[in-house]
Amino acid sequence: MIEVRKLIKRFGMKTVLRGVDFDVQPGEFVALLGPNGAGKTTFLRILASLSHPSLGEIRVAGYRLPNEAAAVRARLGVVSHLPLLYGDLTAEENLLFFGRMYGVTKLENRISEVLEMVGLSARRHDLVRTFSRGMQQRLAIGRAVLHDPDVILFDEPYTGLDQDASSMLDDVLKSVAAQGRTVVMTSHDLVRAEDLATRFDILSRGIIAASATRKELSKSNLLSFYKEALAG
Amino acid sequence: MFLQDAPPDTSSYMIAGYVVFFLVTAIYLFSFFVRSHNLKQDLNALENMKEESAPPPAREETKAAAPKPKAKSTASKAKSKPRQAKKKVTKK
Amino acid sequence: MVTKSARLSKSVTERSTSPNLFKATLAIAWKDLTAEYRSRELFSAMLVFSLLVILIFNFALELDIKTRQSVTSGVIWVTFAFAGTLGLNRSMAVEKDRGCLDGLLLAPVDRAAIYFGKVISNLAFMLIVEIVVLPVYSFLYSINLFNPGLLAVILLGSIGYIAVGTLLASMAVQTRTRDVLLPILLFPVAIPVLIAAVKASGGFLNGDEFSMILPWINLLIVYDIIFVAIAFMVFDYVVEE
Amino acid sequence: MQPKSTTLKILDIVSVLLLAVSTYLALIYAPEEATMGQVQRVFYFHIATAWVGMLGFLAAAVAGIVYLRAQNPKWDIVEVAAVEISLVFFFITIVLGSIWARPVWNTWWTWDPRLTTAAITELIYIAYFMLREGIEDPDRRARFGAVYTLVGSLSVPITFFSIRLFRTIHPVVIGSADPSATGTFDMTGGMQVAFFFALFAFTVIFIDLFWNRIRMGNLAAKVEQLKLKVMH
Repeated sequence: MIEVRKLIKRFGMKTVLRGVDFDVQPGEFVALLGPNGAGKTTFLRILASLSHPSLGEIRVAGYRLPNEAAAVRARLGVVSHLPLLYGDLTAEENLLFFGRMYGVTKLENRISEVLEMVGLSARRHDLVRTFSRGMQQRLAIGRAVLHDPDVILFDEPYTGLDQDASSMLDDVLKSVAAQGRTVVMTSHDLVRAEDLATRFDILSRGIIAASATRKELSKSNLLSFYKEALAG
Repeated sequence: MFLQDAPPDTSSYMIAGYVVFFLVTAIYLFSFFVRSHNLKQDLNALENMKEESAPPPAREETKAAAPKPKAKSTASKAKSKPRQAKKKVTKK
Repeated sequence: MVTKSARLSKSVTERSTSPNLFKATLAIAWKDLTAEYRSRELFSAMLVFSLLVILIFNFALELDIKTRQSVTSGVIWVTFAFAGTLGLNRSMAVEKDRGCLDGLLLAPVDRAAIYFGKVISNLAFMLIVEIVVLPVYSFLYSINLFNPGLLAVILLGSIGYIAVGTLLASMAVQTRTRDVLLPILLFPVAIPVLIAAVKASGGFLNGDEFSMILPWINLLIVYDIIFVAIAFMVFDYVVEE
Repeated sequence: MQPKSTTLKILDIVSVLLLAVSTYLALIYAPEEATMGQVQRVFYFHIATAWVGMLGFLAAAVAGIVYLRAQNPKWDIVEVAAVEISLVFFFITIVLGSIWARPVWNTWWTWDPRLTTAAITELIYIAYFMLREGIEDPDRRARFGAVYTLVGSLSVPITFFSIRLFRTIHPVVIGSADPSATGTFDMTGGMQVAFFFALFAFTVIFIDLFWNRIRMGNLAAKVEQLKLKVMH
């Protein structure tokens, strides 16, 4: 579903990604972990076709980036720590807008379905400005799945969420994963990542330092695996 | 202006014109040399620093955790970016 | 809390088709206008600003009736230019600050749709301000501003100004100095529009015959076409990373 | 940084010589103009610097277009070099123009098409440098610079026509001479020699400056790269 070969990204002279190889099969839920500045967000932005790679081969949902970007974007949903929603529009209007931008057919009941899924049907006609951080994040997930994408990218979705908002977000993430979509999530929160993801990749100093599936990890816990990879 | 037969004496303006030309050109060339001089200085300073921080025989960047050069860059005026000589447009 | 969502098999929701340029442009324009209708923050700022500028001109150019006649087109166009800059800055800043620009870039739609969507909404804001300012101006100075030629010139001039302004605003908003930079970038490039618009508006106000005004209108049209085309071609480079 | 190539050294010397010769021609060799007197001699350098300025802005626009297509930083350096040199030359053109205007039209400044367009062009490219100063990321700075030179260089001709349409009193020496404009004069043999020689000399001087400035741009890029490598 996602194939990345020798991805290099330079900002001016600074090389942020030094040759990343990354493969994700359909339906996998990969947690991408790593310290700040390791290039997690940059990597995700390249996968999301928001940033051009300097060098390297990338295929998402079967299409090459950056040439077939439009095709990739139609099959890709992105949730970042910024909600990417318009505060002056109601929940429904936000979904209406993004639905039109993605050319979603039968938009009306698709919106009801999605609002139902993220538990915001009651707040359908309220301005997003009045939503709590947690509710905005769930609506953002609603927006990300509106056009029924094959791949969803989460960039630090738990940032700034309190306890119960995070647990609500867990349920939504579980239901998204349950729909057989492929998910890549970057996060600082090892605990959350541990019970959600099926595979853990560690990105440090611009390359994938280590990768292990949930089964391989059964012996040692995620924290020691994480520390080991960083030390390496 | 056209009364006298000899052409009007406007040489003072001519002199002013050419003075302006040579002055502005000189200023630009001067700023040009200052900038390239500084750059050359930065270059040498950085190249020495590179020698100091990576003395092992292998010339290219070795994976060994070479000690990070703690010394602040010693280049005399290591400007982060060469200041563009700003052209002040002084219109009379 | 989250009801067990029905298993959304892929067949239920047909594969979404990427929308054509036109639909996406309208969607963006609709979004901007609805959001602005809700908050009205941009529109009120532009309106109050314009009225203040007219007030200042009134005292600055304290003139008798006759000269005021010729200065009108200059005053209204300076007012529109400044209000337009204010509007352009705000509308692009709103997009950038909440990261919503990424939201637009994620849509499987040509970047030109974003540009045209923004041009339409910015143009709409400017026209609304103009529609309010003109009657106020004609009320204050008892000059009849309702001749069709003048309104056509105002439309043409605004299109050119906004077409270049939107492109430059999307660049200015991504720099450190932000809204200070937009006027500096925009005014020297927008001079042909301002000259042509002022002369053409003046021509219509003084009732010169059409052949005198035509060259200015042609110039406006040429300017609009060239800069919409250029902005359309280079907009990708301004928003893409 | 390899030392200055010999051809460049030769070009430097040739430029200085050409400047000296064209100064001699303009100040001494060319006959004195009957109606305006000595100030007319400013004309040779006024037109030569204007010609070089326009040449530079054109080169910058072309470099901008090439950069946008190829995203190769080399063209960005060429563009900055061209704009910088043209800014200096165009500034001189404007000042010489107004010095010449003082005795002939007895005002320092006249709002006629060429002088005004020159001033506006100068403002456009000062805005160009202010735009570049406001951006950190080198790639974005280069892209925005290229876009603005394109927009700027397109607006110059239109600005010129709109002002000419506005009104014109600038003497047209070559091409469609407008007899009514005061200050026109016919170029006798001697003047033509000085005139065309100045044009040729300044073109060579421009190329020399341009080449040197590009070398300096490359040097600056190299220092920047080394700085990043050593500092990390």
